[in-house]
Amino acid sequence: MAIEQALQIFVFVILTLMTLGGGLAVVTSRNLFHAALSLILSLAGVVGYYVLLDAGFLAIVQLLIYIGAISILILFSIMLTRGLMTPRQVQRNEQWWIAALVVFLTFVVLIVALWQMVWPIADDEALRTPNVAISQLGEALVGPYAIPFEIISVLLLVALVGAIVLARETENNQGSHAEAGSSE
Amino acid sequence: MEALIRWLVDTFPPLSEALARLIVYVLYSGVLAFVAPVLIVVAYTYMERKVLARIQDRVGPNRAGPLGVLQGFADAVKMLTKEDVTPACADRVVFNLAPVLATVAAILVFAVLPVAPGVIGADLQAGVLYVVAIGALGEVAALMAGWSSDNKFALLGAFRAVAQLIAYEIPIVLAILAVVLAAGSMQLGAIVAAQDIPFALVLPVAFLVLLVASIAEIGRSPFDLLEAESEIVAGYHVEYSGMKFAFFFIGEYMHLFASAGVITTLFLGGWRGPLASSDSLLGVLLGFIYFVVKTTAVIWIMMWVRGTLFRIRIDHLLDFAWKFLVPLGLILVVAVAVALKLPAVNSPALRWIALLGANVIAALLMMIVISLLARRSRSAALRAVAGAD
Amino acid sequence: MSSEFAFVGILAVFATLLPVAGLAVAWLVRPKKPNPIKQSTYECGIETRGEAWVQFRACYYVFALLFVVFDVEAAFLLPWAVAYNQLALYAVVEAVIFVAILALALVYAWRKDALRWT
Amino acid sequence: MAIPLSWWLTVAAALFAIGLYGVLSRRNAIGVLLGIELMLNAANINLVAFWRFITPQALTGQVFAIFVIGIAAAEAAAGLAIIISAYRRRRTVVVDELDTMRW
Repeated sequence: MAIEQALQIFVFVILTLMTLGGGLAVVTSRNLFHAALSLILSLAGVVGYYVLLDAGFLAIVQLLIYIGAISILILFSIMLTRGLMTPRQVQRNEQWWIAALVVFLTFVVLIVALWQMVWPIADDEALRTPNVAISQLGEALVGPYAIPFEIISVLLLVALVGAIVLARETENNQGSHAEAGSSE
Repeated sequence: MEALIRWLVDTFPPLSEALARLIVYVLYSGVLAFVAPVLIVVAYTYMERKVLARIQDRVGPNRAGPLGVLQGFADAVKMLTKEDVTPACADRVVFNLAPVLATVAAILVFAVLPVAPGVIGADLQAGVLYVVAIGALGEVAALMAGWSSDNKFALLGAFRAVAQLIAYEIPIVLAILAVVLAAGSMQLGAIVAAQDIPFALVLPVAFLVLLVASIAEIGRSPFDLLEAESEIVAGYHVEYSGMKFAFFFIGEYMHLFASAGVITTLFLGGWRGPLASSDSLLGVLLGFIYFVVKTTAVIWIMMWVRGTLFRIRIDHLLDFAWKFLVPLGLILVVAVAVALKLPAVNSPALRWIALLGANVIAALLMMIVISLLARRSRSAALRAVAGAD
Repeated sequence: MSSEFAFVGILAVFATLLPVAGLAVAWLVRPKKPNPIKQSTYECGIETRGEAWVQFRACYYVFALLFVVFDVEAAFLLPWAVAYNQLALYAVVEAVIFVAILALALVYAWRKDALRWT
Repeated sequence: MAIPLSWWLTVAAALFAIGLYGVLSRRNAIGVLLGIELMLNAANINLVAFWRFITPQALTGQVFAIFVIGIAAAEAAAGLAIIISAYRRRRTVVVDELDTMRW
């Protein structure tokens, strides 16, 4: 049991290095493509966190949607907005040090608050048997959470329609001019 | 696996259960990560060359070893001793990471494949979702390779590859959804157990969708636009040479075997067959043989398709995914869901018939929609021609 | 941490070792004779003009977008499919509405010709 | 559970702070979006950690986390579409220069 606990802590430390290190690279990297790849690393760390927290299904959903879909979308958009890639311009704005200060203060406040708080931790029996059945998750999605479930699909529809309108509008405005530089 | 762990604990009393489990896991993942890639790449590259040679009326490899069976090893030595050329402008870290990621992604799929009765690395609750999700890592690897090479063709190849991979991932998910509906579980072990009749017979439409989409997903002809030699040199790995290229190649063949294995598991009953069972060693071996034979049959079909069909155009490729396979998959999922909830379906036999009926109805519906659309676009085209006159 | 994921973790480590070891061995045995011509970009044989960052068309983005939408749909529908046998009829209706709304997204993209490769 | 709840919350707070810094300091709109993704993930870690430690028998935490992931997908899709549209019209994705809506 002690070995297993030590192993969990070891894995946790590695995942934390991945997540926070990747996160730092995301916000500091000058090359946006590297920033996006670091985001993938960071998200992979979060996948590991979910596994450690016994949320296996969620870990795989994170892998599927965040790493598989959202980051691909981000990499695509970085490649589509190329102008910013070539000049090695400064990626920080002038108020970055104010931002750093604000962020540091926020972090300190959060840490102080959460270490002082006494959390109503569940009893041992409940902790040992978390509810991880996917079928129950499925029942919950169409049962008590039916309305958010439908709203998500409407939200996705609206996002898609909006995005297509935006993408098409610019294409019509610029006509063949924008396509002149295209590669195919 | 579980039986082996129990046997270890019983035979060597000082071994605790956790330790025995660790030993078995390390051994099995060692086999999957080091032995399986070598065997699979050597065996299936040889098979592919021979099959293609036969289709094209050639002999194929016949120099290295008897009948050329050692060709794969000869290639390995060649790859290993080749000079590695990295473009001067390449982003070295990303450039080197891409082939590693491609290989890892292909090997990780094997973790959830039940290759024999009771032999499965991790029977995850969300097993099929895991298979789909791991596939996404390959897309990231393609984008990394294309971007870091600093080569127009590589970048173009990466874009095409990802556009194709993401387009065909959706039909795969929809076909899997139909299987999950029929089996009532996402665990691959449970899906195999649910196939008293192989799902290919009761869900033929889903099977065909998955087969076609898998061929596209592993980028084989006729969907090999991502490495169309005559158009974009070699796709996203143009700039790779030597061992780095070899790892893309290994990843490709691992991916081929993994995809065929997933198809076998989901639709052809996996390791199931006469006398295969987890009770005896013989039964386990027999199950493994059934699995390999079925998977090889699927791979053979893919090679046959490769040797027969020519490459299709990218707009046709994307149209086929988004305007045919995705709607078909959506109709299929709804049809299967409705069929399973029909009040008359109350016995296992009726369940199978209802599933088959749902498939037939979905295919017919799609055909009707397609022919209506085709008629409309034809008449629109005719009108346009008449207007031009 | 469940033992299944432990296996996936071990396999991931081993699977990384394979290419790393392979590349390391190749690094030891292969010849190294770089020169500027060899290391130039391999495109057409004539000298490369401009950077690799050519402008890509926005229709790639639309396809990626559709993919994201349907991927999310899959993540929501798979638990529903697992629980399907225990569900009452209303759950089927809900899921059909869910699929129909997403099919509407596909139909919209189709009607707006966003699916056409121009 | 070898790792106590407060560790998880600390890590999540750190990730949130990093994401916030990215949002506040990046000039590039896509960089800002990357920061937002980090913050959403930090929130998700919290949701799952609370579920695991406080209500492990309920489903709420996991269900919420899935909804957050779905919403993040919609947000990224719409946000990136706006950025691409802005880039094609103004040829820039620097946030300070996209100021037509200010007046």
